[in-house]
Amino acid sequence: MSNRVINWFRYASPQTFYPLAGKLIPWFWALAAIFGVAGLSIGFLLAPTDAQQGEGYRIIFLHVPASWMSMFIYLVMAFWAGTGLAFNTRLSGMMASALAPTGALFAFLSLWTGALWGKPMWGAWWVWDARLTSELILLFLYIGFIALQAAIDDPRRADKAGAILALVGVVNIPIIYFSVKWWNTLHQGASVSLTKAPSMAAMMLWGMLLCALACWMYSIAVALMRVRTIMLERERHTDWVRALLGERE
Amino acid sequence: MLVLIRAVIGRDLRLAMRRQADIVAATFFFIIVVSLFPLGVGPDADQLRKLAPGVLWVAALLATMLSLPRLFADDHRDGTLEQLALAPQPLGLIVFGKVIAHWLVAGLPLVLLAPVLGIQFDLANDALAVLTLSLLIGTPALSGIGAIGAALTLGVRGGGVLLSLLVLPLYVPVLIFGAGAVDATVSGLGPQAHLSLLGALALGGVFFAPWPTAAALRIALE
Amino acid sequence: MHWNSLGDFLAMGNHGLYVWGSVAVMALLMVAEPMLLRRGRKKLVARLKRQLRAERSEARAASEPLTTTRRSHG
Amino acid sequence: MLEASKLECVRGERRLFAGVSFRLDGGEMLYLQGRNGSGKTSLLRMLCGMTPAASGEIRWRGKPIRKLGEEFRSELCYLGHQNAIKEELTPLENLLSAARLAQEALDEDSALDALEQVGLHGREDLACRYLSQGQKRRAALARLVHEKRALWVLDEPYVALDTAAVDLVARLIGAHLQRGGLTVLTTHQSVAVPAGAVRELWLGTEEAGDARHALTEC
Repeated sequence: MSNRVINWFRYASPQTFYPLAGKLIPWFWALAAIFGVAGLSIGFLLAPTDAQQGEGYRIIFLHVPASWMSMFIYLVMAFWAGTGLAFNTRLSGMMASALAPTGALFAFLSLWTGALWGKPMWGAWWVWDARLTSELILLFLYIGFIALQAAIDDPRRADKAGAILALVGVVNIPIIYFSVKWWNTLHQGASVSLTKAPSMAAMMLWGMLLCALACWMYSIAVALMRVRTIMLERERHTDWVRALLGERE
Repeated sequence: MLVLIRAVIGRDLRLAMRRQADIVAATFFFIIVVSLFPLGVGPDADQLRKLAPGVLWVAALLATMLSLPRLFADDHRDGTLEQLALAPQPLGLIVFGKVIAHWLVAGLPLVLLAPVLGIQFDLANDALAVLTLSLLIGTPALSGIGAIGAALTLGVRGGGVLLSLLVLPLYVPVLIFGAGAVDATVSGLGPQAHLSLLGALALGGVFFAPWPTAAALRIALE
Repeated sequence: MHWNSLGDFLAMGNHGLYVWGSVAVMALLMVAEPMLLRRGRKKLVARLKRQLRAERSEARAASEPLTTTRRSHG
Repeated sequence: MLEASKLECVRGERRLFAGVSFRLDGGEMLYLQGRNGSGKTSLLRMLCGMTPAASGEIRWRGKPIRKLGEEFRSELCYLGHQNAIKEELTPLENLLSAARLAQEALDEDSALDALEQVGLHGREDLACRYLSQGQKRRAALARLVHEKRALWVLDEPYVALDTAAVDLVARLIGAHLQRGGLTVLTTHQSVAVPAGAVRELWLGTEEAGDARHALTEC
């Protein structure tokens, strides 16, 4: 048991994690490409037309994975933030900061694809649909997190402050989602929903899952890339970074 | 415990009384923002009635935001925050006292002004009453949640703007239930559901928010 | 295969603009992000190497006369 | 009673000191010296438990202060660089509210007495914003007159004070040490304290980033 804990902490040290991440990144890229090609070919080539929404529904193969990822990444970010606060490991804070921009990217993509889907379906680029509105607020939360970390010079303090914000955010997200939904039903907003409308044929579901997996692999690859950069920057005075840089000369 | 909380509230209220300009400024900000809206959207009474809850609530959020940066900044600057952090009680309790004091100074005036400003928007009596009640229940949550943001941005570059960026998204549920309560009254649905949810938020904001706030303050003091 | 021709595929049942607009932006951003990261990393590595070299040469330059003065004092 | 072992302080990218260890018992004073930026204030803040040490441990009565928390803070009196004086309040109000927040019993008579001792007689009811720098410092130091907590951590207590006030503070520290209290202080003025054993600790920075420190007993 104790052996295992030590092992985990060994991998949690930037020095060992850095080369490990470097080795893993190409694999995640390959997986992302495979899942992406498979998911998109099912979604765009094989899946039948939706009776209600025509071909426009194919946007869900992009929109739904992007929305899932944006929410999921926030959870993962909060998880890293929490472990960072609890165990005071350097890696945790770096992981949280590495994930935030990718999460924000997916939140933005979710809004973008949602708007492009909304125009033909609802006749408007933007509708105050509960999901879209929550997604917008999620994007604000990401931006707040990134801005807070950018504004604090000392990386350790930035990590801790960001961690508190991420945890407060994660407690608030369900409340925000619930309140927006409640608000939306009262005001009788959009009745067609992007995720519910097409009767999910098995093939569509497979396409969507594969696309989501591709996004997942992509996120891991990008987060690992970013965390490696953050590590170099923050640990530039340590011996291992010096050795690494010296080697490459 | 109660003695301590009372001492914190007493101190902060006394300080606020010695520096009344701050309270007055935030209160007038609220009045002016609310009064500008009819000038922007026109004097049509029907339209104003519809807009009133949202306008008053958004103005209340902004007025609260205005007074938040100073919640801890003054104590931080003159070193009293260090003393509070070193006091032999949980810092969360002290923050709790400060949140209550902030509400008394920044939130309560908004509640008292709301019925008067509501009249400008031609609200009916029952809607006025619910508006005031919703502000009374909801503004403590604004102080509580806002304290987290104030602590996180303490001593940070461009703290004021950053504070609004962090806190305003978290205010969304309060805004929805607060303004929704008035809407529900106007449309005849009854405000009970909204008000009880708002009450839950306020309880959460006032009793749970001081702990992350205290953690953020300790980080700022490192 | 669901489509009869490439034209059909591109038209997406008159929703081509919306569908391809989504695909294009998503693809663009998802390609741009790793590329920007790569570039940022390269810049960082170059900068850190520069700093390291500067430090080393400074240390070399500083260490020589310093030891002699110490010797003369001792 | 107060033990520090192998403390390390890192500020930003600079390591201010490392390997700082000392032990302080009842009736002893630690006189912390060093150049500007050598980490004196950081070390004091570490001793208070405000700044976590990059490595090393601080123990109070044998237990790490991290674990003691409130128990440790109830025996600690910290006087920082800043006076912790509210400009809007009078010296009397400042003193009373500080005591109340620290949950110390301080009645108005003792507070007035303390203010008189630090030479603020007649200014008890004047808002602190009208006081001079030295008077503000005196108002802050008035806390020490009736302070019974065991560990005093004072950051530059003599700054901005005239000689009479410096003597008074030295007397207060002496009386505190005689009661068996502990004091850690930094100062650039060397002031003799009438009673108690004095230890000195030098914090110095070298180019290599290592701290040179020496512990001498007088």
